[in-house]
Parts: sequence; structure tokens; C-alpha cells
Amino acid sequence: MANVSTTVAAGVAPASGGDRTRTLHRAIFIGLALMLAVAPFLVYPVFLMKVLCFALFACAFNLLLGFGGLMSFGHAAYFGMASYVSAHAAKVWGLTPELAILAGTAVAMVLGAVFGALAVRRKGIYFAMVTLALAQMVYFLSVQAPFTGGEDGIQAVPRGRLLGLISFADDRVLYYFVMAVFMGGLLLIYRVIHSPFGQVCKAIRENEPRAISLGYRPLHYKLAMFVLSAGLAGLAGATKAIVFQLASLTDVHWSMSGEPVLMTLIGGIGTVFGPIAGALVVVSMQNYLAHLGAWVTVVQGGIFILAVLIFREGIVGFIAGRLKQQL
Amino acid sequence: MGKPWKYLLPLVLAMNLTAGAAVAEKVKFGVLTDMSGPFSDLSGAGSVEAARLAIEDFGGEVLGEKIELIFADHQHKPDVGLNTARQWYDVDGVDVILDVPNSAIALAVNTLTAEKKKIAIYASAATDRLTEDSCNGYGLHWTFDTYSQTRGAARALIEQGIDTWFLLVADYAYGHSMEEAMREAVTGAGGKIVGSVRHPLQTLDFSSYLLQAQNSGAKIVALASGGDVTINAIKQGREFGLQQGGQRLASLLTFITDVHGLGLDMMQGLQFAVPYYWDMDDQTRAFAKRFHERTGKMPGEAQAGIYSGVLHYLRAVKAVGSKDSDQVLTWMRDNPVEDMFSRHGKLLPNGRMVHDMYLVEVKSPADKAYDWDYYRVVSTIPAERAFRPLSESACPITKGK
Amino acid sequence: MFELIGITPQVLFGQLLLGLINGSFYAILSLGLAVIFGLLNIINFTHGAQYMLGAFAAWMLLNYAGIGYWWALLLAPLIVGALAIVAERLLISRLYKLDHLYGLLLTFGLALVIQGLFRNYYGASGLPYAIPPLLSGGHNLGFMFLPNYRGWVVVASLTVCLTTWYMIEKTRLGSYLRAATENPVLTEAFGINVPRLVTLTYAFGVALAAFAGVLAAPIYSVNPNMGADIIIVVFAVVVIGGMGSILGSIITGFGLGLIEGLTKVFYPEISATVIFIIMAIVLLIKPAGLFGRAT
Amino acid sequence: MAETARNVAQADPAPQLAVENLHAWYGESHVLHGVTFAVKPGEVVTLLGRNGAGKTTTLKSIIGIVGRRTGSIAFAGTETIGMVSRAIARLGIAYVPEERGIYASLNVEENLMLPPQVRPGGFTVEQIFELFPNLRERLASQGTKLSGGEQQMLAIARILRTGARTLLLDEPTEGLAPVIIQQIGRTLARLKQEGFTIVLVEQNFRFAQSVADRHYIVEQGRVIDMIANDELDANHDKLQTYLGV
Repeated sequence: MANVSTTVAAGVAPASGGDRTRTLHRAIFIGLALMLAVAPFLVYPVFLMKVLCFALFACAFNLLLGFGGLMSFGHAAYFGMASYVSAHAAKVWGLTPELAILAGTAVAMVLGAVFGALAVRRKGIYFAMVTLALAQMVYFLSVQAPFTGGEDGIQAVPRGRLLGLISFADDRVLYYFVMAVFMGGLLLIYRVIHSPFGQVCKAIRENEPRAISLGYRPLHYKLAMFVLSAGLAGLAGATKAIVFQLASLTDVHWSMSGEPVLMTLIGGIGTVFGPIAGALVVVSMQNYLAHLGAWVTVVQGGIFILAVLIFREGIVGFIAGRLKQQL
Repeated sequence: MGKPWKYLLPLVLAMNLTAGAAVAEKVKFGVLTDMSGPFSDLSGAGSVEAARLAIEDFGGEVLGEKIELIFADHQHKPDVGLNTARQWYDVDGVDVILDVPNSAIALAVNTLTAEKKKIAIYASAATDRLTEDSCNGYGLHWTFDTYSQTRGAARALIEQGIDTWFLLVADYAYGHSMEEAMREAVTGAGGKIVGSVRHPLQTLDFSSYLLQAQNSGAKIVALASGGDVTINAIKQGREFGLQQGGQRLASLLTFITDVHGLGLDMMQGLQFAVPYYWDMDDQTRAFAKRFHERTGKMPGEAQAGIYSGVLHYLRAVKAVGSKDSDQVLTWMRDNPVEDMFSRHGKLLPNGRMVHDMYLVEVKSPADKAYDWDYYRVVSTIPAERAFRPLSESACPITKGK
Repeated sequence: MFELIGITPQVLFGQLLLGLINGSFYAILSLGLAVIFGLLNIINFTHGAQYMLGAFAAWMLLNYAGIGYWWALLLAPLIVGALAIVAERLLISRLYKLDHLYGLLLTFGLALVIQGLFRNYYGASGLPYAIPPLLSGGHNLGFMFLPNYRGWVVVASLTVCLTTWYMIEKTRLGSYLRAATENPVLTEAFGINVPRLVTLTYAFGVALAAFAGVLAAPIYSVNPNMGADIIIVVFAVVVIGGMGSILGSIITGFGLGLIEGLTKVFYPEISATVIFIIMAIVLLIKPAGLFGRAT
Repeated sequence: MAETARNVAQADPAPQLAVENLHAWYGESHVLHGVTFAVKPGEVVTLLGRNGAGKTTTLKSIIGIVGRRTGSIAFAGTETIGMVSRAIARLGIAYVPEERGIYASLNVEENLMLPPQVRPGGFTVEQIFELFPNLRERLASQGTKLSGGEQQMLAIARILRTGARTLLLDEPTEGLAPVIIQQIGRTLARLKQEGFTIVLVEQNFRFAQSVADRHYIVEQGRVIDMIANDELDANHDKLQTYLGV
């Protein structure tokens, strides 16, 4: 989706940013951390944890789309597989939650490396289709593999104790752990985007032949980006499994792959903070419209259509355009 | 950035705060059910209505507060079901979760319920694991389970010489429990299982499985799915000529809504066990009439069970004067369950509510006298034989007692 | 020989035949996707929902208007095709100047809306649609009992696929379509109304999906979710065949149905996954697909 | 009519094609900066100029396939600047693009029959085969399997069928052998004789000289000069500076 991200970026300040941009970003990070720190005293922590997990998931997706120029329609595979592995590790192997999450993340990265190697050979719409189909393969494997529990999923996953010491039974304690995971993931993404590696990815996205002529190997960079994105999606999924004490087929189903797409689209493709806003909107909507049953799907689809037709820059993209700042 | 948070967060906060403000002593039921899926006929809106009837019959109030009732659609997704249940217990102040037509979700809710020390009354989940290995005393299994459905019916069929079985099983908790129970029941009664195959829960096309069943040479192809999935399988079995090949199709867990959906033509002569039939006596008919006025349908097994469960719970709360789960449960166990649904009913410590079951036979279209006149009651299976006795239960909290 | 590998010919031929029936649906659906993709460069994610709409149109024609299966086979594709024209003019046509991925997102959203609406009104459990009396019953082929209707599905879909292929490859109208696919700007500069051609092509591709939906109605019962999962399999079929290749999508559709049938005999555990595994292999060896041109 | 065409443009009351102050853009880049010229009925004019001067873009603007264009293009008195290309084509203008635009997915016959008739009185298929006998034998071949010369003939042949009397030809001689170029020259001469109006973009100014009545010099998106064909030799030096030949 090279054009997409460039059109978004076009109205915004130069990529290198400036001191002003950097100060602004730092302020946002600190503000975000403060807001998240007080939030569980005001809002149901389980809901917040769900938002954070999905926000991280969406950020991982956006890393690949907005900064790597590749739109994956199969991120549920990494999210869901990590969720299964983490649930299995915590429940069956009895690992502590942080190790279970790491195990899930690692598996997601391996899976990302395998699928990425296949998928990055294609671009644009082909890439989307290939990732979608590969993810569906994971879905069917999950339906049949014994360790996933099929339609039942892996239930009653113990939340356990952090490092074997701090109990996660209390929602708020767990919340701060999830918040730390989220902030860590976000910072990592931010650093990657602004690293030399991120700049090369950006160059490839904008003009691949030119990048090749400069001596870069686009496939290697794309694959690295893909693995990173899959790993972060896995981190989100693995954490979610611990929070909800459940890993199920929903996590690997293709409709789950659509969630980060919608969140990123609403928040702003190619913005650092957009997917977070998008996740908040989508998860809130799903939560508070839940009693409407299948109408949630209709509303979600409607938002998809409207966002594509008239609001392609997204919430944060819109604000960034107004402020003439990169966000 | 920052801006969307500024606008959105207060909104979210406001919504949450209002949702969280539940009055402590108000009794609240949550029907966690299938409002739109394959089990929506046998539970769904009818379950909600049955709970409402029970609350009305009780007077609408207990402990001086109005009794509340909410419901949600779990869409057969364990995560949706579990999250709804968690939010109900944590935020919405729900005391009792009802129905849960999906064994996998019921099992997840069961764990959560014990953790939160609340109560769940299952009316349409069939897996007996709820009162066996996953039992915890807080989950009450009210209407039927895989044990009650397989024992009597399997014996009856095998006595008629139908002794080789092929199992077509929905691949989730319920199907697995049912498969296990059928294996036990069939081999126990001298029959033989010649093959089995598992299919995804919401399968639309059974052709490949039916072909395997045909090639197995079994005399009966027993379905362990339920709802529309079963209906589809029976229809396609007919399309692929199972009957012409001399095979029978049977579903041991058959709901009256299935019979209604498929018609007597296809179902006549089948025998199976039911916990309730609306046309048994004046009491059941009186309830059925009121239910029919509201929903346009006769009450199904699960729906009648919900009525009974809600009523028994409310009586307990009133008698105890509190909704403390442990006290309420003690009262519920100590007092017999007698109402239009339950005869000789008693709640066991493992959460199993045992009551009389009935072996019924589906009437032929010619014998049908009026709408919903579908069954002939062949015999009554007394409560103590219909369900697994406590002595055989694998429930960790009652074992060895 | 069959006994040697522990498989009876009954099972083998039976599953192959069932595979061919499934392949019929894959072929019609992937053909429609390929036709649309060729000209519009859009992966029509709504295709599954439109397949479902076809089945529902047949159901509604029967239940609200008393119009039976045979007329539905003609009318339902026309109705759903007409709806597709509205969707194309109103929504999709606004995206042609943008990245094609927006088309994917839009049609994805549209699929969610359509499926959600039908779940609301008709529930997720499916509505019965009877097999037309002319095709009820079946024949014993020796190795299996073949319901007449399923035989008809194979015949009907083969006919429709080959007719479509002929129309596109051998007729005047088809040459317009191919020209517009190859070079829309020049084709328009000759005075050919390419936007209208695009609209009609979309409608035609969708009508194919609706036709498949009517064919499926008596087999699978009419269900709002019937298109949701099959469409992903069909995507894989299109990727394997090579996107935009007409004949490729037909051959791949039937071929993969057969392969799926074979795996049900020899290794049933992977029957749901086999198409995706083949897709991965094809991508490794021939990234543009079996019949696709390199891009 | 052909004789009057030799007079200067403004002397004629009704040009077949009048382009005035034409600007055109590809995306953000502004390519034409006010092109003005006119072609009288039955006249053959060429647009000469260096690579990238804007000749091809001018033709594309006339037929309506450039992203954004402003100014005025009047065809037989009808303003076409706001029209879509298919409507412009329907007025009776036909276009042979650079590199001929033969469709690979169509065979020769389909390529030939593709453009719809916009006016009565186009060439019949028989007349076309008389003009280009090679095409008759190759009807079933894939369009792009023809030789370059044959493809060029096909590209011209298919627009003759349409009945359009004004032709826009973009470098019809590019990359062709001298024999073929001669054949195309003969064809153009015949078309001119029959009263066709032709706008030709050419690099090969020897060829241009052999067929055209007048030459417009295009440079940096503008028409900077006009030279009548019979004055071409006299202006050889000027031409050399314009074209760098």
C-alpha cells in the first residue's frame, strides 16, 4: 500500500522530524503512560487490558503496512498462534506468565519468518491474499491440532505469578504488567521506525528500484519487518491469552485479521499513535454495542466503508495534518 | 496526538461508571445463550422468556428489590461467552448465569463462576464434565446431560437388534462427551461401535462423512451434534439414501424443536430420552399454554428447565434471606425440587440436579391430533436411574465422600 | 491394488466425486473473482456474501413470491447482479484512482454489512430450501449413491464455466472485455464505454457467485454465513491458478476439488488445509500462479 | 480543399481542429504550457520536436486521455476540453498511439474489429485488405505476434474501419524498416487524397516532409513555430536548431 502511506505522509512534516517533533512525541509518550497509569481506577481493568492488547496488535500491523508498505490480511495467524502457545505453556507446562508470553512471541516470530519468506515475494494485493490464505491454513490446523482444544479452545489458563512471585489474580496488578508490555512494544516500534533500518524500509516502500540501485536488498528488509511485526502481534496475542485465561479459534479466524486493519484505518495508517486510537474506538464499540448482537458486524462494516470512502487519513492522521506534525 | 484520548476517554469512563453502579442486594439473572445460531430455537429468546415467566410467578421481587434479567448472545465463541460472563460478574452485578447452550462455553463459565463464587444454572449445555471432572459445586446442571441421554435410549435400540453403531460427532466439548457416553452405553448394552468421525461444529455439508458412514456398514448412524446441525445431517442422510441402504439415522439428544423443524415424516418411530414434554399433564400443559401465548412456540426441554432452576433459586434466596451463594446452595440442596418441570428432583452436591426422565417415541404423522402433538411417552426413567449416581461421579469435591 | 493400500474403490471414487462437486463451487466462484479481478484489479471480498445473497434470493423468491428453483436459477443472478451494479456505481467506482488495496478493504466492509444484516433478520441457523422435484432421488453408481441433484451441480457449473470461457475468449463482447483489461485507456479512446463495461463485468462476476449460491441452496440450506469461509478457500484457488486467468481459475477450481477429495481418502486430517499447502508450494515454485503471467 | 490548406491557418474560416492555449498535467508535473495550433479539413500536419517536448501529450490531450487539461480544443466547432475520451472518439477522431497499442490478448481479427464504428463511411474489411494485404493471412494470429510493420498497419487499419475522418498518429514510422516506411507513406498519401485530416507526430522529418502540408514545432510544451512544407528546405538551419538534427 505504498501510495496509501505516502499520501498520508504527504501532508505532514518531513520524515526526519525536528527537535520540535521529537519533544512532542516524548510528551505524548509520557502523557500516554500517565493516563494509562490512572485509568484502571476509573475504568474496568479487564476492558482496558483488552484495549491495550488490541492496540499493540494494531500497532504491529501498522508497522508492516504504514512503514513497510505491506498490507497483511493474515495477522490473526501470529496473534492466535502465540495466544495458543502462551496458553498451553502456562496451563500445561506450568510456565510463569512472562515465560509463557515469551514462548508465544517466539513461536509467532518463527511462524512470521516462514510465512514472511513466502509472502514478501509478492506485493500489494497479491501480498494481502497470500498472507490471508496462509493464515487460514493456520486456522484449519488449529481446528484440528489436539493441543489447541479445537472448538473449545484452551480454557482455564492460569494467570499465574510474575517471575513466580507476584500473583496476577488481581486485575489491577495484571493490568500494570500488560501496560508495561504495551508501552515496551510501542517504544520498540517507535525506535525501529526512526532507526537506520526503518529509514531503509521507508526508502524501499517509496521507490523500490531506487533502493535496489543503492545496493539494498528489499526482500531482506521486508522479511525482517515482517518477522518483527509478527512477533509484536504474537506478543499481543500471548498477553491476551493470559489476561482472558483463554485461547480460542476466534483468535486465529480470518475475521480477527480484519480487526487491526480496521483499527489502523480508523486511527490513521502510517501514524505511530493512530492504531491506539483506532483500537480504543473499535474495542469500545464492540463492548458497548455487544447487546446489539450481529449489528456490531454491520456497524463495523459500515465504518470500514465510510473510512475507506471519506476518511482515509484516519483520526490521528487528520490531527497530524492539522498540526502539520508527524504523529 | 492526545486529542482523541481527550474526547474518547471521558466518554468511555462515563459509560463504565454507570455500568458499574449495581445495588448490592438486588438479584440479577443473566441468560447467556444462542440468540441467532443453531441452538437459538431450543434455547435463545425462549430461554429468556422462560426465566421471565419464573420471575413473574415468583412475584417479581425478592429481598425487597425488583428482580432483574439481562441476556446476551455468545455466538458460540468461547471468548465472547467468557468475556460477557466476566463482565456480568465484575461490572454488571449478575448473580446467576443461566442456560449456556454450548458445552465449551459452559465449561469456561463454570470455572469463572466458582472463581467469583457466583452461581450458574445450565439448562442446555449437555456435557457431563460440568458435574464430573470440572465440577465445583457452583455450576448447577439442571435438565439433562450426556449420561441421561445415552443410557436408556441406547439400551432400547440395541434390544431391537440395532447393535452396530457409527458415530457422527460434532468436534467440541459436547460432541466428545456424547461420544464417550455413547461408547460406554452401547458397549455396555452389548452393541458395537464400528466407526466414528468428528466434524466441525457448524458443518454445512455432510456428504463426505455420510459416505464413510455408509461404507462402515453400521446399522445405525448416531449423531452427536444438536440443533440445526443435526437437522442438516438427517436431511442429507436421506438425500444420500442412507435409508435405502438399510441404515437408520438417530440423534439421542433430540429436542422437540428438531422434531418440529424436520417434521414427523422424517422422525417417526425414533425413541430417545427427554427431561420434559409439554403434553404430559395439566401442570405442564398450563405452563406450555402461557409460554405459547408469549412466544408462539411450545416450551422446549431447556426452556422448561430454566423456569424450574430460576424458581428454585429464588425460593432459596427468599428462605435464606440473602443471596450469599454458599448459603443459597445449601438450601437448594437440602430442599426437593418439585415443580411443573421437575419430579422427584434433588440437587446433588456435585451440582447435578437429578429428576425423572422419560423415554418417548415420535408419533407418526397419522397419529398427530393437534399442533405440537409429537411424542408418546413410553416409560418414566426414575431420577436415581436416569442420572449418574453420586457414588460413580468423578467430581473432585464429592469423590470419596 | 486398492486392498493393498487399504482403500476400497468405493471410498476412493466416492470421495473423488464429492470432490468434483465441491470443485464445481470453487470453479464458479473463482471464475467470478478472476473476471472481476482482471478488469477492476479488485479482489472482491464481497464475493462470498454475494454467493450467500444468491441463495437467499432463491429462498425469498420461493417463499415470498412462490417462484421455484428453475426460475430462481435465472432470476437470482439477475437480482444480485443488479444490486452489484448499484454497489459498483455508488461505492467501488470511487476507488479506481486509489491503491487497489482500498478496494479490498471496501468490499470487506461491504461483506460484513451484508452478512450482519442477514444474520439479524434470518438468524445464523439457516433456512431450508428443498431440492427441486425433478432432481430429487438419486442413482446407485455401484461405488456410491449419487443424489441426482449433486450430479446436476457438476453439470450446471461445468456448463456455466465453459460458456463463460467461450464468451470471454471467443466473442466480440469478450474481445472488448479483454481489450479493456489489457489497456483500458486506449480502449476508451476508441469510443468504447469502458466504465460501463467495468460495471457490467462486476455485475457478471457477482451474478456467477449468485448462481453458485442458488446451486448451493438445496445442498447446504440457506445460511447467512455460507459464504464467509468458502470465500477464503476460493481466494487460495485464485492465487494458485494465477489471478486474472479465466481458464486457469476453472481448471484449478475443479482440480483442487478433486485433490481435496483425494486427501479425504488418504489423509483426512489435512483435507481442510491441503489447498493452502498447495498454495504455499505453488508460491515457492511459481509465484505468479500456475496459469498467471508474472507481474 | 487540399489546395487551400497551404494557406496560413488564420485565413481559413473553419478549422477541423483548433487547439488553443492547451495546458496539461501528469499528476503534479505540468507538461504542456499553452499549446496553440490549428488543422484545416483535409490537411496533414506534423508536430515536430525533440523528445519530451510535449508532442505525444498534445495528441493524448486531443483524444482526452491525459489526467488534467485546460484551454480549448475545438473539433469541427465542438469544444471537447471537458469531454471524456470515448465521447471525443465518437465525434470522429481516431488515434494510433505510440508503439501502436496492439492488444496481446486479442488476435489480429479481434484487434481489427475492436474499435466501434463512429461514423458511416469507414473502410470495409475488403478495402482494408486491399490496402494491407498481409493482414488477411494473419487474421488468427495473436496481435503482438505480428512484425512491427504489420502491427503498425493493423493499428492504422483498425481505425480506418471506424469511419473517423480525423486521425491522430503518434510516430507511425518508429523502429520500422525503410521499405515499410515507404508503404506507410503511400498509405498516408492515399488517405490524404481521400480527404482525411491527419495530425502526425514524427521524429523522422524526412518522412514528415514527404507527407505533410505544414509542420508545427513543439518545444517545452509550446508550439513555437510553424513551417509550411514547401518552405522546409529554405528553413533547414532553423529546423536544425529546433530539432538538433
